[in-house]
Amino acid sequence: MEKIIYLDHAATTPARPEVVEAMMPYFTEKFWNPSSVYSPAAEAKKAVNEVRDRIAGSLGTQSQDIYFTAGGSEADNWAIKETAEAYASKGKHIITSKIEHHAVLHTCQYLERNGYEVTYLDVDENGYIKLDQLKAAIRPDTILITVMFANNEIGTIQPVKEIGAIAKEHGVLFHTDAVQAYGQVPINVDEMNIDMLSASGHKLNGPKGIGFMYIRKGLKLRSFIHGGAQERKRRAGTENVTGIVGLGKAVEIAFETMEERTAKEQELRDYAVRRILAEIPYCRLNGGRDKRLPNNINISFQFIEGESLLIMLDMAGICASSGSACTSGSLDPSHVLLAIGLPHEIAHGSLRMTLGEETTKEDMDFVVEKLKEIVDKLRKMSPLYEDFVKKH
Amino acid sequence: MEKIIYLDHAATTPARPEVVEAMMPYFTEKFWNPSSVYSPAAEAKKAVNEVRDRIAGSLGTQSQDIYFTAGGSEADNWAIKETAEAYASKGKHIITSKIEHHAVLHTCQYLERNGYEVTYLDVDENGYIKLDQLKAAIRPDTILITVMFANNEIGTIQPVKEIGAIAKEHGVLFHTDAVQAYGQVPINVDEMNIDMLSASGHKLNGPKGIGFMYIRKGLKLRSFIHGGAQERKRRAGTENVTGIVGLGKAVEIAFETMEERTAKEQELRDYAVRRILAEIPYCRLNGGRDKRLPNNINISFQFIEGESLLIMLDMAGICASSGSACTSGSLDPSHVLLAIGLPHEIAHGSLRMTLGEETTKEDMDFVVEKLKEIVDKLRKMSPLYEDFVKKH
Amino acid sequence: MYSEKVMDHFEHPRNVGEIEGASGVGTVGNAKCGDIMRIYFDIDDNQIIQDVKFKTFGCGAAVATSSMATELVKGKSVQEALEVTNKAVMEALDGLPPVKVHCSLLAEEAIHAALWDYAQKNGIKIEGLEKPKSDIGEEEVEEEY
Ligand SMILES: Cc1ncc(COP(=O)(O)O)c(C=O)c1O
Ligand SMILES: Cc1ncc(COP(=O)(O)O)c(C=O)c1O
Ligand code: FES
Ligand code: FES
Repeated sequence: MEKIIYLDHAATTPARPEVVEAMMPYFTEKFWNPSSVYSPAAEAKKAVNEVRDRIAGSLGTQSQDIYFTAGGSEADNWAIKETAEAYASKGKHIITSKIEHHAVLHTCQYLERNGYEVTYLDVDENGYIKLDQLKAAIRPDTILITVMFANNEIGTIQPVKEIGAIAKEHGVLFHTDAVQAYGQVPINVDEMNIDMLSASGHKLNGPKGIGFMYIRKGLKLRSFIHGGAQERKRRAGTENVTGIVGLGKAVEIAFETMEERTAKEQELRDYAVRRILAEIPYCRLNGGRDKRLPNNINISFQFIEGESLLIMLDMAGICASSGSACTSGSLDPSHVLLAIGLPHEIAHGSLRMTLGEETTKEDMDFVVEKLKEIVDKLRKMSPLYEDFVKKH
Repeated sequence: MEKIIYLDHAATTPARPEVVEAMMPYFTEKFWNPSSVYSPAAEAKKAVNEVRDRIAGSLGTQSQDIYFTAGGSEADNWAIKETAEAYASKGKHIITSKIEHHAVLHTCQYLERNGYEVTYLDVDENGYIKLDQLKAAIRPDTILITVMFANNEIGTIQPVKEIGAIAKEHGVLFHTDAVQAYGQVPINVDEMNIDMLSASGHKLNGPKGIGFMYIRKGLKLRSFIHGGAQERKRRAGTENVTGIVGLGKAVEIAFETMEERTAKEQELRDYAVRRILAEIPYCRLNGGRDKRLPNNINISFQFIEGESLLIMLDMAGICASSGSACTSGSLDPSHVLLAIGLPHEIAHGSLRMTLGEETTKEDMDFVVEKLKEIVDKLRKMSPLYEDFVKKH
Repeated sequence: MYSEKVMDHFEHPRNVGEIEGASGVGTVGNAKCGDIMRIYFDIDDNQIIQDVKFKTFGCGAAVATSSMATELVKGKSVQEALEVTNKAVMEALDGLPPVKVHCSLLAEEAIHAALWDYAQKNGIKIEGLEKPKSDIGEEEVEEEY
């Protein structure tokens, strides 16, 4: 097969060779259950705790606040459902935004079916929540604000520090889904007043099936998965040692290389966006301008439909997406694009391209050329474009 | 370091080299998100569904009834909590046994704190539940029977088929935690009338962090982890493709080798038990006699304490355990051993050894010799033994 | 996800375009996904479809079914064109994934709409043709938990 240009790093990333290498001994030799008492098992336990230390360090907190999960979705469910349960006596009101990932939105909807009230904050045309609206939404019975750090579709980075300050001032807990942001932008949970944070390994060149949650010391949060005494009795299940070790290696490299890597991605991102906007008529960039994930491009092409665009890109060896991967197959246009105010048919014709460190300028030049051809071809067969041309 | 004899396969098992080999391409080359639309991703999706087919086949059911989870604990939590929620309008009574794994027991206790009633069935001196007591416990508001297939500490295999028949007759759902049994003994969910079944990859020489739940078609069970549309909208989170592929390989081999492997383990098990009971005084075998996991030995040594025993075995390079790994660190004697009627101090002095396919007769001979020395040494320093000797 | 035939029709759609002064034009939208299709007919005095063109704003399945549908009706009589159901189109394409079945309705409905337009313009009645809805939906229930 011809070369593949993978521009869907927000969906998942390849594990780095170093990550796989670090995991290898723990599959077959050091396969021990970290909770076992015999001495060899101490090695597995040590490996797990070293990763815990590393992650804690990356967030400016202590090891004991890091709990391993099976991924971002589990962490989001845990944070939201167990905060709801633990603080129900204080109140049953939760604040979130309209552009959260489904792991947050569907969990909130689940709580709504169970007697909780949820306020879904609007976002402006670039996807930022409005701090005034947030403040106004806080009530005496508000127990949780859960707003994502960075959006997976349009890359918008929320004013997390300001949100944290507002939450703290009002004595409300603050959870942030940092699945897209962790490893891409610096995060300090203390400075930002973050009480809980979710992250997932496979988004930063780590393995799939592993993630973590940061829970600030002192929170009453109980287990979401009950059972054995693992993770300081807060998350049952035999530790996924290989996954944890792989995650640790991925975190190590992601933070070591962050500055250089994201600077390069950002440059390529801006270069490609400039070319697309200049060379393809009737398209717009979606998402934040200044505060935006370094690797995220999201562009709507008027008069054409997203799936057709993706298939044609695929035929050219280009992997991209139109929304989040986990909702592909669904026919609704992205709730994120609708929330930033795009009309239905424009939301339908949008393309997300998320770069990785291996992406080159040649890749992006090739992609832009292909995009020009494809958009042209699709417009030629679009009844919407026909109408538009006739009218103008 | 000297040779290690690993006799704790019930805690976890090494991944087979073939399992790791099968996983490798999915880390770095075929790392795709299975939900993505571009054509390369179809390979990841296909790999996931092939494993689903294989597991379904191993249980005598259809692929669409298999849902991947992060392990046995998640599956147990899902089955019990979501049955409770989905069938609450029918009733809020659940039946389980006193010797379940904590993933079941703590989940049941959680439900008790939330308005559900739970009956904990007794077991006889060998760990079998009593079918009469089960029948008598069923009430009009009983919605679920959850009884483990085989016990992780004493190896007792429950009369699952009979339990399934009783559940069916009374229109009650039946979940079984088969984490220890799957891959060790044949299971057919239809013949046994099992509605839900939990299993975990790392117990059958697969990777950690992956497991599955079988859910009979037509059950109203909803998601436990909400979010994306993965797993037919029932379990959110990017699929752990590598874990799933590894699990698939482990299942393939476990079922291919089941007969021969378990026959060999059983022979070694019986040989070691015979020797221990014959050569070490004041000890007893715990757990089922005929219906018992082929690789499980659980013996109580009177007058000595388990942790000391384990440490001395460890010094001799022998890895064993006294209860389940995930409760080690706890000071209470095993709830399982108390439930079969052992007095506190005898429960404390018990040893679990769980064999694997690599275990040899020489290993077991070595272990028996060491055990004789260690038990003797510990008894010599035991005040209980001193009292006993003086009295007799 | 798609069969080879679907991909072929998607990559090389037949009969894309417009017909100036067409005998009949139909545009329909799919309420379920917001996709749109337009079909043009050139129909002769014997009610034979001499030429057909389409434009589609829609997914791969919508494009491929549009393309296949135009092939199936070209050269046919108006009455025969009416028999070209979404099922026939799907079969000709070697099937569609279950979530994409509704896309094939777009083509069927667009044909009906164009025929209706033709009948209206010429003041004739086509046996078995009812006034098409501008927005089509369908009652297919998805499995939900
Ligand atoms: C009977 C039983 N159930 C559940 C579990 C939990 O499985 P996991 O640790 O994979 O979550 C275990 C093992 O730890 C077990 O032995
Ligand atoms: C913002 C965000 N939150 C949560 C998730 C869920 O993470 P996972 O698929 O690892 O469970 C994702 C990615 O899928 C995401 O992008
Ligand atoms: S004396 Fe140490 S656990 Fe009892
Ligand atoms: S999804 Fe709209 S026509 Fe296929």
